[in-house]
Amino acid sequence: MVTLIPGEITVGGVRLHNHCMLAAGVLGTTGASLARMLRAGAGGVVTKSIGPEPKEGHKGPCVAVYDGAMMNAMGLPNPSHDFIGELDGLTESPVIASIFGGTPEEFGEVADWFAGRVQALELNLSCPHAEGYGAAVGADPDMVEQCTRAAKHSGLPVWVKLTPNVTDITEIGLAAERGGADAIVAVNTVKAMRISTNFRRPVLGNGMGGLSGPAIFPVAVRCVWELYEACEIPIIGCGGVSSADNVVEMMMAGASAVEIGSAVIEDTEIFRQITESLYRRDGGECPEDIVGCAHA
Amino acid sequence: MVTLIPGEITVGGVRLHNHCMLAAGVLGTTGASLARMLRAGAGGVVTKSIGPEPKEGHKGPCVAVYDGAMMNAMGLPNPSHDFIGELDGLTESPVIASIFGGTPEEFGEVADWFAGRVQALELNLSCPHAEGYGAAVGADPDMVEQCTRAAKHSGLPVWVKLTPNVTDITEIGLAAERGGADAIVAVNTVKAMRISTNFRRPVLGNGMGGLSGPAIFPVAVRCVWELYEACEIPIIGCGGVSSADNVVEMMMAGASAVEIGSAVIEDTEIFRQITESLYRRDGGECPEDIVGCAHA
Amino acid sequence: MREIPSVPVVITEIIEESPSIRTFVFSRRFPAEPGHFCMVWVPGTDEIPMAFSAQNAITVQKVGEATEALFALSRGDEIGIKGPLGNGFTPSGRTLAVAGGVGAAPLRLLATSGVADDFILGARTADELLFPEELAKCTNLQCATDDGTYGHHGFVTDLLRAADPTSYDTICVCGPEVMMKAVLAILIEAGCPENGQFSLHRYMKCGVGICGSCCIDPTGLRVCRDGPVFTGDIIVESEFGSYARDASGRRKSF
Amino acid sequence: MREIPSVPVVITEIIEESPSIRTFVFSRRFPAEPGHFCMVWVPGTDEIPMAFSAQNAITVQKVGEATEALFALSRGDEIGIKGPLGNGFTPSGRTLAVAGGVGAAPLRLLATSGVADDFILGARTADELLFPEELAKCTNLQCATDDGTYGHHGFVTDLLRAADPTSYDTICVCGPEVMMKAVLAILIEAGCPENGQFSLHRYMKCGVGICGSCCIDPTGLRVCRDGPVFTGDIIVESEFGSYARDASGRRKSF
Ligand SMILES: Cc1cc2nc3c(=O)[nH]c(=O)nc-3n(C[C@H](O)[C@H](O)[C@H](O)COP(=O)(O)OP(=O)(O)OC[C@H]3O[C@@H](n4cnc5c(N)ncnc54)[C@H](O)[C@@H]3O)c2cc1C
Ligand SMILES: Cc1cc2nc3c(=O)[nH]c(=O)nc-3n(C[C@H](O)[C@H](O)[C@H](O)COP(=O)(O)OP(=O)(O)OC[C@H]3O[C@@H](n4cnc5c(N)ncnc54)[C@H](O)[C@@H]3O)c2cc1C
Ligand SMILES: Cc1cc2nc3c(=O)[nH]c(=O)nc-3n(C[C@H](O)[C@H](O)[C@H](O)COP(=O)(O)O)c2cc1C
Ligand SMILES: Cc1cc2nc3c(=O)[nH]c(=O)nc-3n(C[C@H](O)[C@H](O)[C@H](O)COP(=O)(O)O)c2cc1C
Ligand code: FES
Ligand code: FES
Repeated sequence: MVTLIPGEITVGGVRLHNHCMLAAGVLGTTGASLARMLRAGAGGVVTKSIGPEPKEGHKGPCVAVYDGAMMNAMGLPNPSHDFIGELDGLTESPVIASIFGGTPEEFGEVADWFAGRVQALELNLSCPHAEGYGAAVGADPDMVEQCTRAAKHSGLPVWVKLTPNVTDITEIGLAAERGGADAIVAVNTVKAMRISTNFRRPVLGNGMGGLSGPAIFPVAVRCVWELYEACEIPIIGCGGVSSADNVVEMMMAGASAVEIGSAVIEDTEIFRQITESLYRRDGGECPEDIVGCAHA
Repeated sequence: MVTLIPGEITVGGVRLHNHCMLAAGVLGTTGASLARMLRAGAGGVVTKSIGPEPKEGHKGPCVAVYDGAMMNAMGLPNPSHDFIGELDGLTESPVIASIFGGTPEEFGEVADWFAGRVQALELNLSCPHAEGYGAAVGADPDMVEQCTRAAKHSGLPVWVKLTPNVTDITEIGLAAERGGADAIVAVNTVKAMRISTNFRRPVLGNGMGGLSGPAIFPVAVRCVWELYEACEIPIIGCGGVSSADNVVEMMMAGASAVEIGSAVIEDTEIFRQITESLYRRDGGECPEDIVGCAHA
Repeated sequence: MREIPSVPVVITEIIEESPSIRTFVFSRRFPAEPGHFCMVWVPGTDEIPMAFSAQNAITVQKVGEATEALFALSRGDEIGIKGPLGNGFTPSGRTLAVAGGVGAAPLRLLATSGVADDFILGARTADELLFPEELAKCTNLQCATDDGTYGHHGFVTDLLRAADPTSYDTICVCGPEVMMKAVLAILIEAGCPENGQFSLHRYMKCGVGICGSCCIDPTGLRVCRDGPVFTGDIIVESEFGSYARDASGRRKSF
Repeated sequence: MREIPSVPVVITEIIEESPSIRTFVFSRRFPAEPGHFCMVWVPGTDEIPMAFSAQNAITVQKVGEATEALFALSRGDEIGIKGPLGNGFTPSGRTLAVAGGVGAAPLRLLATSGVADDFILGARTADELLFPEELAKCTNLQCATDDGTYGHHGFVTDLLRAADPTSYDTICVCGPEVMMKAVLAILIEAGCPENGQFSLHRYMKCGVGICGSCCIDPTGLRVCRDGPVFTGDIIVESEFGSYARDASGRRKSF
């Protein structure tokens, strides 16, 4: 297996302990939980997505777990401004605040709350199951550009998280780049549905949901590949990563780092497990040489 | 488990032996192979996609098989007009010819070859890895409408097979409907890529490929659901179906029948196996009552 | 990633335990150990966490929308059961159970599996004492009611103090958080908080340890997966007894 | 659906068998039985089917782009091996192998595993006889060359006729299709086509039985999955010996 030389890295304006971050919305609702994942070996952590108003989220079932995949429709539950307090004691840590809004103004407003409290913002322009938010905004290149620009006013580095549920993801990536994004995160969940044949209704309370986990890894790799061909800014790979070899594969497709979400269901120690096999002081390769090397 | 009353059905102008058809491109290159799958219990069979010129397809690897998914980039290999001869002896059978082209004119031309030889045409407007064909055309509603109309001139029923790799699949479904389609087939493969970390290059000869099999089932169910809400014409579900319960789930989402591709890798007897547990003369429900029932 | 199915079960019996508490017995047994819970899918309404009160039953207090929807169901209706989930109790040696209100649900399974030597059961009033006959059969049962309508007039904590907590190797506790907090205080006083195993309730969205809505401060432990059962020493310096988070993640004091 | 990996292997040895045929020995053994094949990934070029000539080797004739790319590789280079694939030979009783040209590759494994009693090996010329010394060690070997430079001057079919095909329970055959067709004709004449096991070559894209490019008429059997080995009775009334399909699916006569 390809291994990497260990060490801190900087991606999209953020100094990370290693290449593997906790993805948004997974064990990211409280500061204590984020701190736990950092202790458990995450190179950085992304918070639950925070919006302009508190939201309770969708009715359950919110999550369905399958062999090799999970599907969720949380409905962006979040405490809104109250969340700021969760970050006390984490201001020096590699914490990235995921934020969302329905308009550039809302993105700008929420972004400003986080100035001085986190290392960067990640714009959730990609949740596939929240009306008027997420992918509803993120499929429109102009909106993406404007929301990015609005968030940049906070002075924080801005990462833009993309949805794979578009005809051409590079169009959206380029819009983020034009808006001044410091990095692209690819991807959020794939729009999906399962139906209980017994109950004759969708399995999730919301009906539609987002697919994540190993099943979407080939889709995420493809998106990272396409973005790497089209964009200049760094790409952070997300979607189905569950092993050190998956991390390397994402990096070869063009990712400078990765985020890991669903695989945390296996074990909260997943970051330790992955990084232990990913890095070798002797024999490890220089990470920069690996990023995008499959395009050669 | 929900079971159905057995019997012939008519979907999109074609009389089928049962609800489970062989999907395009899977064991559909020769007449003998199609006949074999009909003998093995398929309710109908769709041919390999046939285009205006013979094509050799992409260099290998063309197919990669994973746990719960496969990925292919065949590159639409096909004998073009020579294929007509394969259908001798099958004119009375439920055979649907899959065709493709780069323009409405090409669709019209190829469609005409099949008049009187098959029960319907399925327009491949959705292959994600053939430049200038398939999804390259199928993501554009106007082109879809025009290609559908051109194929209708053949006098055959026309099914339009959609790609899930678009922002809004209902827009494409409605375009097919406007063009006079008799049914929609949803969906073709999901655009994907895997990279060999050992060889530092994409696993498929073509780089990009299409994901199929159980991994995409939740995406296909979602597409069928969305189309059922938007369109009037029958929908044929395709993508990841591998059990009788999957067939029922697709139908509850809104499918009038299904196509099965990748699951054939398990066993060419898969149609027999699925239909044996899908149908019950006693206790089976009326299929029409099942179609779309989860929308209630 | 392995499937965690929501298994459809038929409600075979509904037992009215008290005016606001019912036991729903279903058509299938799950390999639940005492303290395990399930996510109960009430189709069309919500999915909510409930302790297994038997391997084929949950015991539900009507408090809001989903529990009301459950109460509207009849014999023959179906619900979905995802579980067993969580860590469960890990009793060893001489074991005491302390239950308040509907907190008796998970402890019933402890008692019926023969693990609880003694059982202290509390409720506001006699009517609301859960499973008294059944528990008396398999444990040495003492009851307390706030209004004195049955057993000791007062709190379970009075009975616990009298029973000498140090004489038990394991003390399994479930009930309202203020009551559990008072039990923990007694165990700390007695010098054995680690012998106390407390089954916590927190707002749960996924129930399977991925969403983070049930995490407690300051450890970040997930009640649904690392819990719901925690020993007293783990939660003594925590949010336990002082606040919890609601569906949006905002803190609410008890 | 279970993964069918393309396993990276290092080429550890390259043996020049003849001017146009080389054996590539690799770093890893696969559980291949005689007649099994693999899809060989030559990164950057193509993936092509090759019989296992040993559990850790393939023997390749240079005929076009991918085989040329293979010939350009050196010791230490890597290729991907997907397999073992296909059904393989199922010999029983007294067994004869009949090989023509590079068709000796799959039959070598039959011989080295001690299953072939007798072996008839043919080639155009002495230089192109594959594995003669090795085969002579583990079988009773007879050779034929078209130009008479070694062994019988003529075809393997001459030797087969002389050997009395009816005296064998199994006759495993691999070589150019015209040669195999001639062998089948002899077996039909002798009344035992079902004793002949023919390893077919057809254009293969997937190698795993899903794409349909290797199907034969009129049965629709897949050479990659239902084959590549078929008994004579199965293929007697087939396209075998008369035509095959190219990459596009068009028929090409032999
Ligand atoms: C591990 C665990 C085991 C439980 N076991 C039982 C039991 O055996 N019997 C029993 O009656 N109750 C039990 N509960 C509590 C039960 O989950 C709630 O009473 C139920 O969810 C209320 O739902 P509702 O829609 O009727 O009420 P709502 O109107 O939604 O809310 C009423 C109150 O119930 C709580 N609640 C609501 N939804 C949830 C949720 N998804 N997760 C956690 N709490 C929620 C909140 O505190 C809320 O204020 C348990 C809770 C947990 C976490
Ligand atoms: C089951 C099986 C086992 C085989 N075993 C051996 C072996 O042990 N040794 C050996 O030298 N050859 C073997 N072959 C033949 C070998 O696969 C072809 O020689 C090789 O694919 C040629 O590739 P190329 O790119 O060099 O030639 P090309 O220039 O592509 O074509 C040359 C000829 O090779 C054949 N061919 C090309 N591609 C394929 C393909 N994908 N599948 C099948 N045939 C193809 C065609 O007949 C073509 O006309 C086997 C074939 C099959 C089907
Ligand atoms: C339970 C759950 C909640 C999620 N919540 C969010 C969220 O709030 N914001 C967001 O941008 N992504 C959210 N996601 C998406 C993940 O961050 C990630 O993009 C996706 O799950 C794919 O990665 P994975 O396969 O590693 O999980 C959530 C995913 C899951 C499974
Ligand atoms: C090997 C292979 C070849 C395919 N070729 C075609 C094709 O020629 N035309 C087409 O419309 N779809 C083609 N498809 C897509 C399938 O028809 C089907 O839409 C897709 O695989 C999803 O269904 P499944 O998960 O049941 O395989 C092909 C799929 C596979 C796996
Ligand atoms: S409820 Fe989701 S992590 Fe506990
Ligand atoms: S090569 Fe694809 S089915 Fe045989």
